[in-house]
Amino acid sequence: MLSVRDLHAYYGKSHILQGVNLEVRAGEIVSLLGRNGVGRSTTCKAIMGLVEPIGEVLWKDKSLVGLRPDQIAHAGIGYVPEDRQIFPTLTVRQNLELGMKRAGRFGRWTFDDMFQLFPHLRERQHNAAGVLSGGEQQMLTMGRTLMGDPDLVIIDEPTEGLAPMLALQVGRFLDEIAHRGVSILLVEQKLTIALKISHRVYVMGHGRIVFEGTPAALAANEAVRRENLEV
Amino acid sequence: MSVPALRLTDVKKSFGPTAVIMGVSLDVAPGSRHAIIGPNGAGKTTLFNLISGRFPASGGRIELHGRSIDGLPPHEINRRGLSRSFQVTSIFPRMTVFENIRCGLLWSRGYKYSFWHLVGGQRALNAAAAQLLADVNLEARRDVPAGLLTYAEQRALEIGITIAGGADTVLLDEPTAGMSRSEADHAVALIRRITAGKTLVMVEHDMSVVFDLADVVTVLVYGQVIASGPPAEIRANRAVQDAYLGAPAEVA
Amino acid sequence: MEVLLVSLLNGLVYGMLLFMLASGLTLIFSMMGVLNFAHASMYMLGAYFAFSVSRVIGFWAALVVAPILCGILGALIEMYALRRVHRNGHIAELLFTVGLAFIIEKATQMAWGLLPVPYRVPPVLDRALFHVYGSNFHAYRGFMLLISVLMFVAIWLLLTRTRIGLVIQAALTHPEMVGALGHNVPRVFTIVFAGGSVLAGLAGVIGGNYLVTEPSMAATMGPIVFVVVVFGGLGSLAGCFIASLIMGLVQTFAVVIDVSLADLLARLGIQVTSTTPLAEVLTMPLPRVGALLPYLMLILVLLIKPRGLMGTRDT
Amino acid sequence: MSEGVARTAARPLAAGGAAGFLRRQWPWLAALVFALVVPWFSFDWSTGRHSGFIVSMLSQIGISIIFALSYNMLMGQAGLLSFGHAVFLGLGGYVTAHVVNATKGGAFPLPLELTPIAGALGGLAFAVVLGYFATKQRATAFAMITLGIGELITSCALMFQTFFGGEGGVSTNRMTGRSLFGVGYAAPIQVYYLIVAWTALSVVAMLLLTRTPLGRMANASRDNFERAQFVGYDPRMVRFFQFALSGAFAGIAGALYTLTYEIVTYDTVAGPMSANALLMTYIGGVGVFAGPVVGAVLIVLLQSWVSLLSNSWLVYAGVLFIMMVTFAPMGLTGLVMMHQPIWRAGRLGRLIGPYLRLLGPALLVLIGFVLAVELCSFLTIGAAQGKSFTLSRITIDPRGARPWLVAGLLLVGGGLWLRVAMRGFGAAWNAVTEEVKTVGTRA
Repeated sequence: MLSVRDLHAYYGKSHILQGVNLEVRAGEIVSLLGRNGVGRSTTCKAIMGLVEPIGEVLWKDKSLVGLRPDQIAHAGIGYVPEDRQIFPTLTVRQNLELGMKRAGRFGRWTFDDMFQLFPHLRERQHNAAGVLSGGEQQMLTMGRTLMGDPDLVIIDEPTEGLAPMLALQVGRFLDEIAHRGVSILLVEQKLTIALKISHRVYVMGHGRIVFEGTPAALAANEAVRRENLEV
Repeated sequence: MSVPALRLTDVKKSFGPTAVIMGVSLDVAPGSRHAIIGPNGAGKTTLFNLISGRFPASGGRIELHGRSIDGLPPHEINRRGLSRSFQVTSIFPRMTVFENIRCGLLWSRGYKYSFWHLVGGQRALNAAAAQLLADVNLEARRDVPAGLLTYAEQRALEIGITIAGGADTVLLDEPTAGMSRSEADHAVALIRRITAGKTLVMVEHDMSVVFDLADVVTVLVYGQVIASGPPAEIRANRAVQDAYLGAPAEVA
Repeated sequence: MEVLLVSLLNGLVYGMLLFMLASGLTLIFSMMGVLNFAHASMYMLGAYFAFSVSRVIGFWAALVVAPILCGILGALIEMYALRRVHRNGHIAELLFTVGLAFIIEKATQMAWGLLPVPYRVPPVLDRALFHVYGSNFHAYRGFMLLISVLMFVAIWLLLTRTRIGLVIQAALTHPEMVGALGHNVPRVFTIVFAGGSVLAGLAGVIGGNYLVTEPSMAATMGPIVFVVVVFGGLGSLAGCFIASLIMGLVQTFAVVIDVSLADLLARLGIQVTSTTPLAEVLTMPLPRVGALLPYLMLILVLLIKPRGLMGTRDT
Repeated sequence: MSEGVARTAARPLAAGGAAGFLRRQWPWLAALVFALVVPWFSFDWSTGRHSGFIVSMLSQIGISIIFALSYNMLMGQAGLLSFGHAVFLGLGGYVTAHVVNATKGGAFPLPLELTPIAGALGGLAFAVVLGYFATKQRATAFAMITLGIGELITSCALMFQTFFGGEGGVSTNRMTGRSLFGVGYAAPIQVYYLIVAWTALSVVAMLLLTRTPLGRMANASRDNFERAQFVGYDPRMVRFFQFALSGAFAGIAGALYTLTYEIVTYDTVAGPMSANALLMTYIGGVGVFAGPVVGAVLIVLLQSWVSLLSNSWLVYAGVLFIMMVTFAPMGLTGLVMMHQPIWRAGRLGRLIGPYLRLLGPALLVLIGFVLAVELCSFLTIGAAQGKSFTLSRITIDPRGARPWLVAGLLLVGGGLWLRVAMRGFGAAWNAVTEEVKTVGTRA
């Protein structure tokens, strides 16, 4: 479904992405791992058109390079940013509403699905989103993106700053999305969640992919893990 | 133990409803090299922002050499001998590399807001700046606008500016982030050399850098200190592994 | 007593007129982070369009057509010019609007001449609405109050109840995220800029004949609107509403109360003679100082609350 | 004053002996010599007098240079956008007027040559008082406070008699009879040379100021005020001192304004004068020290020449602003500096061809535009004032269709041709810059 070939990206003068190649097939969960500052978030932003992509980004065999972010979203890609970016002045329900591409037209997910997945949000649906706690904000931003009924969701570090118990809940949530036939490109730092639910894993070095394979292959590959990950 | 260079007692910070730092107490001995590690979003950078005065703490006390610096603006704290670098490189992009370093020196050399000295003619000042430029080996890029440097060069310049003021307590926020292995090794050697005799507090992700440089490691997770001690002890500590990797270390 | 009541009403009318101008400016500012120097020019154009259109198809038609013309002009400016300047930074955008204000001022002189234009209050409203304590309250002022209140309610409903309103509110703080959710943010920018121009145009239509329609009306109104926006707090619509009312009341009451600092000091037993220093400042009666007050208040407020009454951002 | 080439002024004043000094600072010296000599070109040998128009324009250029440079101490050096800088020019002027009147009355013997010092002190005092409020803020809030201050002082100037003289302003007579060199200052040329002296003095002072710790930290706070805070400087104090000094230099310009026109009215503190400073500095280029000098010369020449021929200067200023903001936000000197790497690589010759090809269509569009604007203006304002549109003895009737057709043709035809030429120029520019990158700079 999504194939990225020789993707480069720049912030001013610094050359952040130096030829990234990766793929996400239909219904697959793929994780993108690696240390801070190697360009994982930039990869997500380049695919979404928030940063100018140089190279080839094909989605269902159509090129996304040069499209505006809203056109890419309409093509069926959802994006959950690392810093969550919830709309503080709007209520929880209104945040979810803005996730929907057309007013009143539900795709795979309805409001009830969201509230069933995240009971907390049901009670708080009429509160202003600005007063939610960190964990609740993370749930809201994921729910909001899903309301747009994407076929692929790019999620940037959903467990960042969450207490361990909440992080596990995010893991369960990712499973639920996969069951509904939505493929996931997960950018994550915590190995356990990523390794548990992913079909395939990429590890990023400096602006480049340094490893591709199954979670088991990564677990076995001591060198790659020591060089690029924390353990 | 003599008066700690830096003492935090039950420091708290929350942005609106979300509490980010939940009561951190920490002592940093003078001249020691202290590393703060922890997963993303644990509040490491926020802690630096509280110490350096960028944000006011919501609770608790921060003391530099025994004197409270709570609520002081960053420039006051800097003048008392504490300087910091930033996770996202923060330099003067349109000024040359040499001028960036020289700006770091101006206050400590007593120039303050003078408009009657010509910086061009200050021999001692320019010599010190040239020396610092050599320390961070950026002589080749002396007259290049800092905005045009490569990522690693900018990080080195950032370290240069941070230590230029001669502060005895130096806070480095992920100095080797985004650097390749060789660049990181180079940066570690540089840090060890130029913070000799000073108190160093460092936020770092790269474990090899931490175990290479630090003599005390504090692990911050979800806004709380869960362990603090010599590197070897921390590496072996079960709780740290769990907290860091989010679940029992043995992989599925 | 009746002076108080009439002044209060006049103050409200002038305050609401200021709000119509300032609200458009605040919306455009919070969306684009740029203070639009050509906003007061849109107000002037609104008045001139109303003058020309009302002579052909009457005031009531002009009430609708003139603001729409301003809106179209605003949309064209944003789409074909301002958007290109966006990448050169905030100062470039600000100076673009300064250049635009120059051009519109001169173009107005070219199109409608140098002298004020006879844009009158429509006859049906040109009489006393009601009689209070010996002086009457002009019908047109009632009409102005009605229009501005209706406009205020319309904006509030649009922003809080409609989908496009939610998208605008969200885009004010997180334009990138709104784009990633599938909303065409550049189009929202155009809508907000055009919407702001419509508001300014409408203010021109109902303010033009109440005040004077002349080429320099933009230059006189512009600074006061900026002061109101900063005084109320950059980017805050509520702050802007309160600030407009305060400014309106202060301006009208200043004209009515004929007292000077010297009189106050006299009450405290300090006699101000022609030799005391700053005698002229102290003896200056309030009505003549009216023009100074908005700027004095701005400086005083920013001393106490640097971000204005309800401001949340300072750039 | 010729346009000092910006390049050398940007390089720090490194020690290098007289030869080095000369080699590097030749543009400033050339400008000074030109300023001294130029009035004599228009000298009428028969009557032994200079042409009044030329001398007054040159005086205005001198004053504008000091004013624009003092404005750039805020905008270009410290990143502060002020909409009320004229306040300090005007107040300096008012103070000088009162001081000169006092010396005439024998109160204290101040030679006329030193009155600009009074203007500077006046500007400084007001800048300290008003700066205290303004520099509490930065960026948009700062801009709005300065706008507020500008309007406040303008209203005061219209209202109060004792200091501002109300509508009529304060008039003075520069012939106080007191002079260091026994100069009577009756003839404008004598005042002009006083202006040249003070302009040179101010330019040197402001240039050196950029190389002081305060000047360096003003640049630092402009680039990154947070990092400036973490190297021990309070950005607010830096803004405050820079604001005060810039007010002093604006005061000097005000003093020279008073000596030249011998009257100071409220329009020296009003909005249009502040907008002028912004226009000159931005068109000239804020990034280079000499930018405002280039801007001041260009705008004063343009303004005096255009206002002779037409009354739509505002439209031309507006369009000039919009063109610069869209296509050359770094200003004229910025454009010149962009050619520096190409010049160093010896490739500049390659660009001359494309530039010439641009000239043709650009001229056409310009003529078409000016024709259109003048036709509009004469259609309404001109008719009201009874002036007819004469262009070197041919009177053009704005009502006739033919002139409009010509204007339309020029605009559309020129515009299309310009678009094609621009594309060609763009390609050439990219090719040259690519080449320069690969070959590396020569120097």
